[in-house]
Amino acid sequence: MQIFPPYADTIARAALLATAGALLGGLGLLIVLPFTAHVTRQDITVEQPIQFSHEHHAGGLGIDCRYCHTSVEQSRFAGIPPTETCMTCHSQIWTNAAMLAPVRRSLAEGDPIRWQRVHRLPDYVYFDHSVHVAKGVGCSTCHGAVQRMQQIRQVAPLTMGWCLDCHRDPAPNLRPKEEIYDMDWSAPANQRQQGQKLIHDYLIRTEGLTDCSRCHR
Amino acid sequence: MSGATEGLLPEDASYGSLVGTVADPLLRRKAGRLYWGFFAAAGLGTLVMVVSIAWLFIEGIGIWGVNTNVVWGFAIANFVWWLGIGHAGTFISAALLLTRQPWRAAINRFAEVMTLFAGSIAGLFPILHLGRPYRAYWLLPYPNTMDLWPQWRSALVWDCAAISTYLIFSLLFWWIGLIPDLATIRDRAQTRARQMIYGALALGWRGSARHWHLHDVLYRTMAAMALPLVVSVHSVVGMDFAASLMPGWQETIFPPYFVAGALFSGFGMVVVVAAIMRRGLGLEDVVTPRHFDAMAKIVLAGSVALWLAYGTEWFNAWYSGDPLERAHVAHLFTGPYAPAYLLQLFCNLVAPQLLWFPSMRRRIWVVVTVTLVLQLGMWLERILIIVNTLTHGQLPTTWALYVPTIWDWMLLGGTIAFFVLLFLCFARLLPAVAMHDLGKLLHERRTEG
Amino acid sequence: MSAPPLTRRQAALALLASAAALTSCDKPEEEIVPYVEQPDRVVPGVPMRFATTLTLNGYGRGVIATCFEGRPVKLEGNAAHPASLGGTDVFLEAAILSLYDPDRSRAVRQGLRIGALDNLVSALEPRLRGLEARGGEGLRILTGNVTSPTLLRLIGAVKARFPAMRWHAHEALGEENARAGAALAFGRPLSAMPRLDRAAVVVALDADPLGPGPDQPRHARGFAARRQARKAGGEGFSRLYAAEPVLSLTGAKADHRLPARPEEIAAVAAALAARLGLDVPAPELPGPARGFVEMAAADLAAHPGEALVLAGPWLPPDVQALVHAVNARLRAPVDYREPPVETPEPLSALVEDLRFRRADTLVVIGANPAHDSPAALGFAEALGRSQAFTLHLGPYFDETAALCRWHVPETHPLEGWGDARATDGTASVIQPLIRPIYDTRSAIWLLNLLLGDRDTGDRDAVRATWSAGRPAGEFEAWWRRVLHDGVVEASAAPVVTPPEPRLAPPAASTPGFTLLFRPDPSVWDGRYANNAWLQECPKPIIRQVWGNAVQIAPEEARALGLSAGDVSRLRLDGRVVEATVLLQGGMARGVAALTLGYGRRRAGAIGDGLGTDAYALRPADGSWSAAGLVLEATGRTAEILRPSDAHRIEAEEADLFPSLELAEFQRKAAGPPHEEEKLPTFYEPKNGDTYAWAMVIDSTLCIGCNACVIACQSENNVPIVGPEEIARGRDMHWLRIDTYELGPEENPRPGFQPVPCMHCETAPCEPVCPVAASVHDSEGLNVQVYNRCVGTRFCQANCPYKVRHFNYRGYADGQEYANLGAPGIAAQRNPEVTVRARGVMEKCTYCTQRISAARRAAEKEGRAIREGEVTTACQSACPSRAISFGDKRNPASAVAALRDEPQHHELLGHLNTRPRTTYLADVRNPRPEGGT
Amino acid sequence: MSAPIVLAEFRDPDTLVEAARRARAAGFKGLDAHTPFAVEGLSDALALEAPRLRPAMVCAAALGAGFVYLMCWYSGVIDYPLNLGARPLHAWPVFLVLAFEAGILAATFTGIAGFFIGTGLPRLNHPVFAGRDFDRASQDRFFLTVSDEAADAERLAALLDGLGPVSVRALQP
Repeated sequence: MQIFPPYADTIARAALLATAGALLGGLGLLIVLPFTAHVTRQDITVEQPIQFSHEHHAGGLGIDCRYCHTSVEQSRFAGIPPTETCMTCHSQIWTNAAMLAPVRRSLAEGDPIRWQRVHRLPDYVYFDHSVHVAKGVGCSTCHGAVQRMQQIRQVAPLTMGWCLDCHRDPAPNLRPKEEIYDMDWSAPANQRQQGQKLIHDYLIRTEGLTDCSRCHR
Repeated sequence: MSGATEGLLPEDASYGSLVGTVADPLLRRKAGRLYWGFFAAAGLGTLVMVVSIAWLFIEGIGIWGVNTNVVWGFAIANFVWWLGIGHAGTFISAALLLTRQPWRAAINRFAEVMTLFAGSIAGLFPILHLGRPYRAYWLLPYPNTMDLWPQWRSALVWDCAAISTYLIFSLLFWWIGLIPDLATIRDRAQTRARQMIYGALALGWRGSARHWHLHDVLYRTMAAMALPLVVSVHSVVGMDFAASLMPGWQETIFPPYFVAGALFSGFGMVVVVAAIMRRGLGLEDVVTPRHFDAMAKIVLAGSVALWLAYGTEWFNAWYSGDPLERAHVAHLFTGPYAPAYLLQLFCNLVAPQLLWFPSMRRRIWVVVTVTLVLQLGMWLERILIIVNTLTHGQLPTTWALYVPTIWDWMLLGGTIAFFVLLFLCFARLLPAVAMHDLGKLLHERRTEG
Repeated sequence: MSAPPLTRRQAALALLASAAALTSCDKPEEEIVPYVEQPDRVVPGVPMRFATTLTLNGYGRGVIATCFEGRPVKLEGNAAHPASLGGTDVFLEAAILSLYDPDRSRAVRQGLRIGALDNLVSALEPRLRGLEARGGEGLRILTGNVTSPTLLRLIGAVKARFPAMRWHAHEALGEENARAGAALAFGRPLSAMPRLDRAAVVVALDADPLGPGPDQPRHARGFAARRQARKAGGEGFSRLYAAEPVLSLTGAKADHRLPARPEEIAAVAAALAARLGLDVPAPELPGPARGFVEMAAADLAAHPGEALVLAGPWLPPDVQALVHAVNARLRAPVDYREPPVETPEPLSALVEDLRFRRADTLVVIGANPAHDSPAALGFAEALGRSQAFTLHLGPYFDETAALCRWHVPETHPLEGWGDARATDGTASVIQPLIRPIYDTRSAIWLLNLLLGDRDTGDRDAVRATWSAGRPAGEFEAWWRRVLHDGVVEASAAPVVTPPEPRLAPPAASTPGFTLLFRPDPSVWDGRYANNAWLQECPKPIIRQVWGNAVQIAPEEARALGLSAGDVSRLRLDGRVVEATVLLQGGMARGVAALTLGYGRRRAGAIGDGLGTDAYALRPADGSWSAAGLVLEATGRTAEILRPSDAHRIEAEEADLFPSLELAEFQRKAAGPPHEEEKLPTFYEPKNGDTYAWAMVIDSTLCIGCNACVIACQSENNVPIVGPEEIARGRDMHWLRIDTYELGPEENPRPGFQPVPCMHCETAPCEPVCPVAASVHDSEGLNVQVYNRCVGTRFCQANCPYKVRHFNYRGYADGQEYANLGAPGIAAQRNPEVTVRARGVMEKCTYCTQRISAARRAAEKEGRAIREGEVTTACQSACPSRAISFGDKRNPASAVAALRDEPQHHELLGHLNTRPRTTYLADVRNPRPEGGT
Repeated sequence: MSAPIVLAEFRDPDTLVEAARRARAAGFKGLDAHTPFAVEGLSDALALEAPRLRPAMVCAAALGAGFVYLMCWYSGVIDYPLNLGARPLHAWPVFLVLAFEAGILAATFTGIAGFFIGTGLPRLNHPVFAGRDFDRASQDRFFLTVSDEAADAERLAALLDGLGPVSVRALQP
């Protein structure tokens, strides 16, 4: 007595394969997902209280990064400018621009501007801007061509693996001191040699760069 | 009738009657009140387990009795205990197959199921005991954005590898053996639904000689792999302790001692399960006193092995002259847990000596009682290995006590209930004895005769 | 204290749910909120350090506070301040937590209800006018010890406005006996400051200079200066004798110790005086005491000018006077000064006045006598029944505040302006590190209010005090320097040469079963009861946390039919309290000791209802002992909470805490260089071409004061677990002080061994971690990566030192004890250290954040980290400088030198763990002819 | 399966073996047997080829073990070398433990896969299921099946004469 019709074979085999496929595919998806921009938040622009354009300020006007991000050479944090920094210029120019109303309100009411964070590291990561710029890592290495961004966005994945790429082999990303804030910097042809030389000149001890305690404590 | 198969099958057995003995309780008999009583009790116990696990996830392992110095407690002891129980099934099935022990046939199926259930329950504990169980997958190697790998030197990674391998292997080994029996059930099923379900599960097995041939090769090959695997698994569990620096743990005898202990407790549990299955499913014809006699001998051998292991531990502590090891052994006999240790020695070393007497081995209730006692003994052994060392470490200022909480007990009790529940389900859903092995045994007997 | 709030559970469920999804696509948005106007010098992420002053019993101790973005997070000793000398004690370290205590009073109260400050002022002003009209008749001010020049100036002004006003001061742990003794000897109440750093022989008669108190850091440093066992030598190694009824830290460090009842100590003092040729009758002494006196007297006599006898503040004035006479004979190194404290009228007079309605306006500033005055004095009842207008200014709505008509919350010293003097008179200014967190007022404000001045700010008041008599042009520069240095230069009271002391032979006192009252090493007189760090800090020697207990000698307990953990009833003059019995070897027979400060009823969520209130038994005169105690069992038992017990060293365990006599040390030091044999290993640790951090702890110098424990807790965001968790055997202190009992059982000499992580080079914890959360870095630190930890706890299981601590609950992360989850407390957290989540292991990191900061600073400057640039929190706290830290590869470093000392040893070195934290053995200096 | 199938049903496995031997000797093609358990001698009687499962499993084991060993070595020595208590980076005894487990796992999966490929299972619908009494092939009857153009029930019955088959029938199409 046949219990199953002939097409049951196909169903059974297909079901078997589908189960295996779903398991493997699901697993694969879980593995791949953290690498994607959904998780790393790469290239996502966030709505900000003020449509501040780095393209205009850094690219067009050529204002130095440190004009606003003042503590980048002293502190872990590069620093977000206080309202008064905006007003040094905007008390003179564009004084009535609607776009800048929140800035004026902030100054008038003493109420800080609440920016949405774009570059975000977990709380247990202790990244220090100052030591990076002191040792030849330029702004654009991690932040990309900010001077061409209408809206700021995160260009690097900022994952631990990405950090490690450079901590394992910093040579390709090191620049001479005077080029740190050069947003248009691109690696010269002899970057490998130059990087090795900079490692030596900056007294970078590469052996400890992948210590867990470098970033976590 | 020759000796090898004597007393294993009824005198008047036929192929059909054997199949009926096994399959009829499943297909033709309704579960009795006793069954549902047990089922309800076990279900309630399982609920206790679920509740205690849920509370554990909500509140954290702070609900247990573990503390700063005694960082491991019931969870690890339960893990080792359940895994020890989970050792016998695959081992029985494989080792007895390879050594052609005729008494394998009636018990291997539920022994394997016991392995699966106990092993799965055991596998829960290392995850439950984590401070952050939702990060358990970090023990597996997989490409990740952190560029990190598991730390291969840790015995816990070996555990993770060995246990998952063992569970997967045991599941497949059991499944391969089960397929022909599912076909038997399919063919005896009277309702369409059962035919469909068992039919689908049997994958269209039709007993073809080619299939049997391949089945035989695969099954025997897997059996041959099972032996080193089984040994490796509990050796690795032993190394959880042996690959450490703590007095009472750092002992080279631990891997074999753990394997012996695991087989000891595993066989003990098979005895218990066999007795219950035999009564519950009316398998008196195929699970006979001869089986209990044979298993009792193995249990006895296990007890003797434990004598050797314990004796070696004590002797080495004295002979090494290491004050820490000596202090540890003294602590075993005089510390706060000495009564439990003495009970453990009684359960594992003294009680099984009863089985030297053939008359005792033939009395099923005696064998069952002894094996139940040794389950207690083996659980005590595991918990005492942990707490006696951790409460009495190298620095006397770190000596502390370990007191389990209600949640510790609830989880242990709950998993026992869950084990019973799983077995009750198994007994009603799948053939409890490998019918094709019984048929083969009968064929062998007839050929001999 | 009970179950955590529901929100926590929901959060846990949410966490699980998100974990189940493995990765979440929509992370919650996070805001960056910059300043509108960035204050000068503030750089987000860069800490700033300010000098200020904290007080204990009114005496100033200088601290350096570290602030992040205007938020003080850590206090350390100010090296320029003579009462701190760069070290701290537990109270200084823990003060930062009190600043953020959510139970601090934050509102004006009228009775028990919330009141308005304006109502208070309008109620007070007519009353003041009336008082003024009466010349101040009926006005009373009650304070604690006041050393503050500004407060004294203002009190003086108040007195000028209200001439009949009377000022009372109350300190539960006062110095009346010492003052009276000095008055007896010299005719005036001079303060005597022993110079331990100049003493070769010290005989402490029930004195505990190394114990808790305003001068603990100073005395510890002085003691340590003469206990340096080094190959290179140094000043002569001193010898310390102690005779005392209760085992104190001084007794623990003593080379010879005599357990003696209080009256026996008087006899010992008399016998010593007689032996040294003073004209006092030599009393009959029992055998051990006779031997003790023989040795001590011989040693004292042999070291003129370098020998010193100390009398504890709890000895009666006549004994104090006798000791002054002895010291005069010995030309002892003691600095006599006029005390910086004025001596107002005592509390007892105020009680009388309240009772007889002679006081109609009472202003209480900072004091809490309703709890910490003897119940027998009846202050609380008098205050409660009084119809007077009562106003209380204090940091908490405490027992006294609840009995007053008005309560005004007081500004924390870290929030306000002020000044204080140290015990030697050195003045320093208190400057605010943060705006007052709540709407609080200071004592200066209140006194100004009494003066009718509501305009002068606290800062101006303090400046007014100090600008007086200074040329206006120089003042600003001077002021800035004072604020920067944290101390007013050369402001110590001059050392005076006292007149020849009069001899006053001590009177015989009443024998009998005696109850001794002692300051509590955790809560002092009760004022720190709501400080969870202090409550959970194991008290030295007895190791108890979260409460107090009545201490008696084990033999005494046997005689009384009591055993450890029995709840006993203490009867004294008809007053009864219950306390748990704690057995402590080294106690004299016939005495029981109970610390003051527990049994608080209105301390806050942390301190309420803990322990036994010893004030309930204290005699009305506030004396330190009371005879006629009856101690009986109640039949109940209670658990004494101790994270770990002291352990009696058996012979075979001697290598756990090696101890050697000075002669043996000198023999070893003179011998060939000390070679520590290295056990063979398959895995020779590799030294990278970089720093090799190491710590050496000198057991000889460690006085077991716990400052390091609290410093570590403060620096590293170490959470509190609470008494229930302690009872389960859980605790989180990264650094514990293992206490070993050496010597005879009835007179043990505890040895203290601070145990942080050993940072083993062949660390057993590392290979067992399945996820490499426990791992070495290239500089030799054993690193615990919290965010990688999954919580298997294998590392701690395999740690022979058991120095790791597991977050069984979210101690800092949602399941905090009592009120410690309040949002304000998070402001104390050190932003440079991760706050650990539930389910992860943590442990001592050698303050890796400090190493990292130094490394980054050095790398930015293109140089190596200098010796001494990195100090760990425990090291910087240590008042006796027992902890050294540095790069052991640098031959010029202190640790490298110490690792070569002959008494250098590793803890459990035979396990071949190659620890980086190592110890110098306890060197003691008993008289060669022996005795205890 | 184009050729019709003829089934011969037996009560006893030994008879079946004998029948199979005869059928093969008679030159029948497409011989198979269906039995409730593996009958010794049947594969010889039917001259079944020895399956090459074991070599495949050994190869898989070697590959799996080798892969895991290399992965351990690469991760621990090359990719992220960590100082773990000064233990050597190349911890081969440990890597062997993991390689062993991986080998077992790889062999098992290969064996199972080989089994399914070799048997053609799952095959829920098969012509023989239509045979009368074939449901007893998994219980207590032993079937010889011949699938040969040249075979019909009569010829087979004649061949098996004397072995006492319960029945010899061609499958109803």
